[in-house]
Amino acid sequence: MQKSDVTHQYLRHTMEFPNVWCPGCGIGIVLGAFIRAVDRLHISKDDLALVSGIGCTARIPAYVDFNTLHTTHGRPIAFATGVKLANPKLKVVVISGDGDILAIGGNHFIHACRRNIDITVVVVNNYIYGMTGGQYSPTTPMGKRASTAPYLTVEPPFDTCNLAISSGATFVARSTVYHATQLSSLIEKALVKKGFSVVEAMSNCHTQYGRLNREGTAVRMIQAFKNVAVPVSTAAKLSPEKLEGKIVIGVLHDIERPEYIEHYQKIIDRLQLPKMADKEEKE
Amino acid sequence: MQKSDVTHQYLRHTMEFPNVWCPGCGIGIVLGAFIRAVDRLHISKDDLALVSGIGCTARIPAYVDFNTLHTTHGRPIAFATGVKLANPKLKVVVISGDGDILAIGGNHFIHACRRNIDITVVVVNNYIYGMTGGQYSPTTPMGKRASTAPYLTVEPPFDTCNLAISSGATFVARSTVYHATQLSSLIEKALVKKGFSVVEAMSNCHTQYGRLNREGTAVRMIQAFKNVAVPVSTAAKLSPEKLEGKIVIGVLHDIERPEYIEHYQKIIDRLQLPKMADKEEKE
Amino acid sequence: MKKKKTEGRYEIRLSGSGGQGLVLAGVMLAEAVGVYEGKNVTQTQSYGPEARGGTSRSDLVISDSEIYYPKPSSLDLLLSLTQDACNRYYPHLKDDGILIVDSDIVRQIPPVSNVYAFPFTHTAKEKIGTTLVANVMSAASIVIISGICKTDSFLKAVLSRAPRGTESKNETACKIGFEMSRKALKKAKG
Amino acid sequence: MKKKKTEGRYEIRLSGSGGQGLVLAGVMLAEAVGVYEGKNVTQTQSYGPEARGGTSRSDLVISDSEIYYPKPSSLDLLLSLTQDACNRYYPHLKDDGILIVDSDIVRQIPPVSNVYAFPFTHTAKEKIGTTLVANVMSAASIVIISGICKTDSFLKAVLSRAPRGTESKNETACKIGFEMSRKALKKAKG
Amino acid sequence: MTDVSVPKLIQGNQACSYGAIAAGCRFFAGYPITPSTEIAETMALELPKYGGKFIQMEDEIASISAIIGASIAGSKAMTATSGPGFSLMQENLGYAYMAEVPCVVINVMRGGPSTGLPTKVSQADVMQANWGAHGDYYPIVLSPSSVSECFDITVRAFNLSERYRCPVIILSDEVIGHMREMVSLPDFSSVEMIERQRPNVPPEWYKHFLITHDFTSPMASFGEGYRFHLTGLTHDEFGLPTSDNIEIAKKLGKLKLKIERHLSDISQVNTYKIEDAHIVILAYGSVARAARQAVLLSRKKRFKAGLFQPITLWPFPDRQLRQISRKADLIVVAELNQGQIINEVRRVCKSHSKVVGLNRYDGELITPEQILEKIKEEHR
Amino acid sequence: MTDVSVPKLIQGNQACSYGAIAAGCRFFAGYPITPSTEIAETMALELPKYGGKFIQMEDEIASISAIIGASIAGSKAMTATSGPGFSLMQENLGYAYMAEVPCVVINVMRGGPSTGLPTKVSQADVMQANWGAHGDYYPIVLSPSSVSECFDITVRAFNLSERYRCPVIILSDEVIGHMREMVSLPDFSSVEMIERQRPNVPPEWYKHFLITHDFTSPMASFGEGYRFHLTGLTHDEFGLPTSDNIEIAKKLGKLKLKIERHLSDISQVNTYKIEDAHIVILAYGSVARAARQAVLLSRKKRFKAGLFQPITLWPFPDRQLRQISRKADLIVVAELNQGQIINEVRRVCKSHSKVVGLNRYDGELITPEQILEKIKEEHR
Amino acid sequence: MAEKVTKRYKPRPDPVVIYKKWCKACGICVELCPKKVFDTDRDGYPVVARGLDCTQCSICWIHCPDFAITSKEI
Amino acid sequence: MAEKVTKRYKPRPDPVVIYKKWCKACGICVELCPKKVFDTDRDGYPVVARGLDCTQCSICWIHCPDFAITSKEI
Ligand SMILES: Cc1ncc(C[n+]2csc(CCOP(=O)(O)OP(=O)(O)O)c2C)c(N)n1
Ligand SMILES: Cc1ncc(C[n+]2csc(CCOP(=O)(O)OP(=O)(O)O)c2C)c(N)n1
Ligand code: SF4
Ligand code: SF4
Ligand code: SF4
Ligand code: SF4
Ligand code: SF4
Ligand code: SF4
Ligand SMILES: [Mg+2]
Ligand SMILES: [Mg+2]
Repeated sequence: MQKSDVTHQYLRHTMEFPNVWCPGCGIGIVLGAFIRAVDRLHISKDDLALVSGIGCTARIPAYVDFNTLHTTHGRPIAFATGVKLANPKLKVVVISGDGDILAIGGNHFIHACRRNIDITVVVVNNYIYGMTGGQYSPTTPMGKRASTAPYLTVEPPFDTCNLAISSGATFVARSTVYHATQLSSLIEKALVKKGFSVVEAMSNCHTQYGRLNREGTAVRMIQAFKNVAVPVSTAAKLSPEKLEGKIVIGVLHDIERPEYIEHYQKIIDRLQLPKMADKEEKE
Repeated sequence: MQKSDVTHQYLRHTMEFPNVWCPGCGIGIVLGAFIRAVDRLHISKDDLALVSGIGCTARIPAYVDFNTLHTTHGRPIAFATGVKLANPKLKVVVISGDGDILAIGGNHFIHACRRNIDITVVVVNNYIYGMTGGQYSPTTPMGKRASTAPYLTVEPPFDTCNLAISSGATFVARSTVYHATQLSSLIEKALVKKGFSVVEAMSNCHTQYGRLNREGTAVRMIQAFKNVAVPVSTAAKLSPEKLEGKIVIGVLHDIERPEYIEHYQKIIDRLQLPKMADKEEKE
Repeated sequence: MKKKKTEGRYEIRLSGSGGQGLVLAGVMLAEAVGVYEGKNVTQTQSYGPEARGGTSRSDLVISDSEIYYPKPSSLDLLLSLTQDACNRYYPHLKDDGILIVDSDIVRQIPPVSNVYAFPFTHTAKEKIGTTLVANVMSAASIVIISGICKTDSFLKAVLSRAPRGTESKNETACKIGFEMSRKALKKAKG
Repeated sequence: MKKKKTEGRYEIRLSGSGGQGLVLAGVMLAEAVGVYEGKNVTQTQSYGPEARGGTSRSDLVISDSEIYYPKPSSLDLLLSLTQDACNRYYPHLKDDGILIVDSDIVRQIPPVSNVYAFPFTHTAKEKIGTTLVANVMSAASIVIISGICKTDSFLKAVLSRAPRGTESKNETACKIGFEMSRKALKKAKG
Repeated sequence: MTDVSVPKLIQGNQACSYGAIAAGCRFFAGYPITPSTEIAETMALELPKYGGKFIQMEDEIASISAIIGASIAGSKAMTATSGPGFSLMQENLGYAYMAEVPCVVINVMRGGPSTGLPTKVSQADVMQANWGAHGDYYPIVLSPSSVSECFDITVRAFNLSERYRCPVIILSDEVIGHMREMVSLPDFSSVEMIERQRPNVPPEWYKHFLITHDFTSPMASFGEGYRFHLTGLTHDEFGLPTSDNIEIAKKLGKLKLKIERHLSDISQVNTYKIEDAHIVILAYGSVARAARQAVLLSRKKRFKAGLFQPITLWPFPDRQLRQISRKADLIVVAELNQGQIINEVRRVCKSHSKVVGLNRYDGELITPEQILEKIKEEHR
Repeated sequence: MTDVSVPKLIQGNQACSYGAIAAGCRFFAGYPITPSTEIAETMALELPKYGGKFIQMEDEIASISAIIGASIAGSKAMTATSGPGFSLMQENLGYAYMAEVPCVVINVMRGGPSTGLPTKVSQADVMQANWGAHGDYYPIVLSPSSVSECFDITVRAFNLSERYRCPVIILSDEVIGHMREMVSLPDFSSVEMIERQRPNVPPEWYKHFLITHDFTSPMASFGEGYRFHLTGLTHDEFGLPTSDNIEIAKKLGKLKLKIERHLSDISQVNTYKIEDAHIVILAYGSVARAARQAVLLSRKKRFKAGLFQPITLWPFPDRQLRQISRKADLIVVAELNQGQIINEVRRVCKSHSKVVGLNRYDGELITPEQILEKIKEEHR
Repeated sequence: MAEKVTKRYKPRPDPVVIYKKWCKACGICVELCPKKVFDTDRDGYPVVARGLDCTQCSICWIHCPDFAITSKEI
Repeated sequence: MAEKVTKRYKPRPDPVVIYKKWCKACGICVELCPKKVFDTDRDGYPVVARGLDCTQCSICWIHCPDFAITSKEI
């Protein structure tokens, strides 16, 4: 068991605290889970780049003392791709919201999954656009209220993890802010994975989604995750009907595929071989 | 068996023929298959809107006498969504290339699949950006040559159909230009389907992809489809290894889910009910 | 409306922190003077990049004639529900401007001549069971102390804008606000 | 280079349809005069929205001094491998400009004074087995007829630019092109 | 249905939505962004009541694409966004100019560049509104300065858009969009509506891009029996792609001429005490409110100031400004940016007047007092 | 490795690629589009030879995002596109201005608006290059007119970009990009390279946006031990988000000042026979080639013409033009658009010269003869 | 003339007709016809050589990318 | 003062400490603590009420979204 204060060693104390998030917002829990994972892996702060888009979740990087990059809405994975390719020694992590990664950023998400670049993406899924005030997102379930769905949503949601898997991600996992310890260990696994890894962190936005759908306080929403979560192993035994409305948690997918940069590096090495031979001759 | 000249009844004879495509390009075969499907269904020309993006494939609409819309690169599905919502009586079809629909247009594709709007999308997959001269596309297989992959591609491709299925499309099928009759009947099925339907049409770009990868003439490339195609029924019995490099053809997915516009229309009807009641009272 | 105005303008700022419902309170005041009393009014607001947390403010300009510049330039009345907000905005008060604060929260009262302090938050909590209606209570006290509109108009505005289900709590808050302010006003004048 | 030039410029257009390899042929000519003979040269091209099909053209401006305007204004030499291209561009020829056409394809020869017609395509097909080298053959005839560069320079350029595996076919095409043009030139002059 | 009988206290953003519906808008596609989101939210709430449709798309590119599609299928359509989203829309906005598709785009300006100041006011997208997309095109851009103007200008935007078959941009700003004021909305059925001109020829004679005497072509919709082709490629009068020089020049020239030849219809300028003014304050949007007040303040201090407020920002009202500037010694261009429209003023007003900028770009509105200060400083 | 010892016949687009590599570019992310694609293709071929990386992204938005990311991680990075792609890049280009990230973006202009004329030349993105993104920012835009200039200007673009920590845009055009000319490339190791200024303080004192005497802050890269924050929100000198008025004004002001205070370094103008010219032809890019020829033609007809060719299009060379225009009776602004840069010329040249536009927008290059005709027509 | 199709005696009209103006001589019909009905002329254009063998199976026109084949049912 | 925590006699330091400046009184720790270690003050802030019961299970600080809980191992 780690000491609580380990997180404080990673916070950027030049930022104003308390943080911007609403009291009880799960984003802070995800951040804690992430920091603890990094700490367990002894990744140096200098060697980690944390990239986000725009949204409540995307405010995370400003609070932590890594190389942090708060980009534009939907584009963190594309920025992260550049960061990683330019400096492959960096551990590159994207943390952003469901709207950011899956709505406007959906294309970068599926293509990064496909390329299998060694980046970890944590999607904080709170079923809503929190920052802009509760509009429905691509993960909002059918029949829910949102500020742009006054007559309840008519769009079916994505299953983030399925989308990641069928697009080519090599590690895909899910947990919730209630299961913060598991969440942290899944993030840890994702960080260790060589390849494109995705962790979906289910979180509460009681201020917007919860308020509009009468799901109660932060505490109530967080506790609700306890009841709807089903571990992968159990889920495997349940019928699709029984799984309706459930959240399957754990490692959903973990395969090996060649990583993009390693592959590309081989081309570079091959092309540079003659040059090096040249040099050797001369010396 | 339909007469050959049925296609001529749908061509826009004010356009200059022969068409722009390279001799032997499969795009023309896809167009023929599409026209024949429309003809069999007796859809009136006035009731069909055909939308495309940019690319060789996307030149299709100009040649046919429907309501035709040649949009910007990657956006045909988004345009089509507006067309369909504004006039649900129109049968709305998108035909465009793999680059258009899956590279720059990938996000619109997955979101339209998710929403399940009653639109049919025909993706002409020739493994390459034909129009711009042979750059690799998100469907180019690994280890192939392209004008932007002089050292062979290092990116794994999407499986268009898998992506469509996991994003929520309700009808997904695939065929090749060699199997033009089947292709036509799959397009027909897609047109009939109420919901978002996707047909992937595998086609030859011998001018770019074929030339760069020494796959020979149009005829050779078209005939090659005969050998790599495996019907769904057969594929079900084959191991993943055996399916490596094969193209599974036929209907891959066909489920029922509520269609977006019907759903939305219910809201409109509900809200307008009181108004109508009002009127009745007054009259 | 009191006669202390700049070119027929009466300028009010409701300030505090995000989540205290001050924008809504401002809108209710604006609706009271605008919709129910036919005056010209502009209501504007200002918040940080995050809608939650941080200081928040809601501004009103009220006038019998057309309002050009829609933001206050020097305040006739400032309501502050946090010390931060109070510190930040009291310099914007006119010389004879009125300051209303939550007496439990704003402990350091700045050196202005016209100050009213009421325990809005605790009264709301104790008498109505929720701090959520402190905004309406404080707005009610603005109505009394500034005289910008009739209590009736304000009540109507409150009822029309209150989230469904909270009407009666808000009405109570309103009445308590009227009451406590009337007393204070009498005392001040007396 | 012949002396028929505008301010030291010699302007050539290779025209035909997309896919005939005229851009490449133009580049080979440009490389011959530029890289191997040190002259100033600009090579430009023009095609329709589709790179395939439609008329295609490749333009050269050659000069001993610096080239400002990089496109031809009036042609010293026009090569046309299709009737369409010929019809379209012959009016751009100077009064004493030279027209070279594929005799099997361009059947209606426009009324210009200096015309050479060679059966490039069919010769290529018959003697080399592929029409793909007709472009080089016709460019070779430009070399001879215009005298813009030595045959050697052109041969070098052809070999350096020809797609791998096609070198010898192109060399043959080149030589046939030189040959047929020399004959014609002699005839014309004689 | 919105009860329009009583005066209401509403936000500028809401007024834009009501204006749109009153003008006949029946399709809205958008993507939320501060400070424009209330427009989408109001449309989501109101449109289905009128049989219209609201859809939240996956991004701003999809949003503008969808409204263009809807307009082609015969709906009056709108989207609303702010700076970052407006930047993303540029490519397809360009499509709408090229394919001559009527639609309305609202940009509620916030601080930039980039994410900038999402909740604060700015006017730094003014030049972008004219030049943001590649290629030559000639936008109509309108700028409201009050809640009731939001309603009126949105109606006008739809009317101009239908009249000239082109997108019309409304440049609102955070102050105007979020401000609440009292407005009396007219009965929607009494609002003057211009509809796109319909073809009066049979389908076989129809040219979707017919060059007419006023350069605006009658427009059929998909599904009406006129089967035409639309493309973003240069095209002939039928809409079919062409690379013929003359056709291209005709087409592109038309885009300019249809606007240029109707300046008097399109251009709208408000003035305030301008008749005898030697000092002209040029301001638009929320700043025009401060400027009006500044005119009064200045006149108290015996500066003969007046306000020149372009409602139509683009095409820029060259003629009107030139006329007024002749009498002006000093022109103060007050903007919430580091100097954008002032370049137009400098272009138009040759040597006869002194042109100075008053620029604020910290997220706050320029105050009347600042304008007065500037006048004091600069007036010789 | 490219053998640079012998003169080569290469395209402008290829020359841009070689220039980039010579200047130290080691990352390219792009998406193909005519007529810029050869740049990507050349980079794909050459970069890995130099240990650099090429990636074809899923679209132009991803491309510009990736190069910004790469630059932040310490690479010199570039992308190349044409009109439609350039429009799509605007939002994130704005991010690079705001976050002060060096990078180079090439737009090889083709005919617009929209898909327009993909294979034909145009200069209609000139205003967009200055104003395409939302918010106030101050771009440096360079325009080559020959293949060898493509090389030199790309080197210069990287140097300016590193020097001023901002994106630099190269506006090439279809003629220049596709044209082949003879060039002698210099030995890449001899090319003058400016590197971004590195911090010379320990990490704990480091401010990523330090306001220095010349307004350009030293820049550390990710992974070097300086752990800083970057955001597109308004930010303080540390890079942390702020909504403090004064900090914002300082930050945004800095973006302007770092360019404005270094105009003499940034601005570059070529002239030809301008000393005694009474007639000035103002032209840039491919048109400058026609203009040079037109100067000769005109002088033969006894018109004393000269060429004013801005290499740096933005910031516009006000000072240089104003000076030259004093002696000019007539200024002919020749552009492949319906009139863009001419507005700047009008702004700068008050009443002293007659300013006329020569505009062509049908996909073909303006000819020297057309310019001469215009001079004959307009010269009083 | 480029069209040098050998004229043969024809007892009845060809079962399929190639519209040469649209045909691009891609050879698809020639290769795919199961009855080997076509030969090619020296420019590569298909020529109906064994019309009697045609079964009207439709393969050629369904695969012609240029709509250059029409059938005459006989 | 707003911090009106009832002072009790404490034999040893609290096993967990709430940093009130960062705490937003969300109540998560209060609800999730399996040992019911916390009470809330009248402003809703958590107060260590039954410190002796704490097992250092870490649930509270792992779930505190505001990093407002530190533990003193005892
Ligand atoms: C291009 C662009 N479009 C829209 C926005 C407005 N915007 C900011 S955050 C956001 C949604 C955030 O939702 P999500 O990613 O789920 O994050 P959350 O706030 O829920 O954590 C939107 C639409 C923007 N900043 N930029
Ligand atoms: C925004 C934008 N980016 C890039 C292009 C250039 N472009 C035109 S077509 C095309 C790719 C076409 O590939 P695909 O969709 O596979 O069609 P194909 O030509 O293979 O049928 C590209 C990249 C463009 N027109 N617009
Ligand atoms: S709005 Fe929702 S997501 Fe954003 S901070 Fe509040 S609770 Fe969290
Ligand atoms: S380039 Fe390829 S896809 Fe395009 S027309 Fe030619 S063969 Fe077809
Ligand atoms: S219809 Fe069948 S048999 Fe007849 S020519 Fe065509 S492919 Fe051959
Ligand atoms: S398939 Fe069509 S285009 Fe090809 S050769 Fe046959 S008739 Fe001609
Ligand atoms: S560590 Fe566990 S037992 Fe102790 S206070 Fe926290 S949650 Fe309760
Ligand atoms: S979880 Fe943290 S923020 Fe919430 S009440 Fe407990 S200590 Fe305070
Ligand atoms: Mg969210
Ligand atoms: Mg393709």
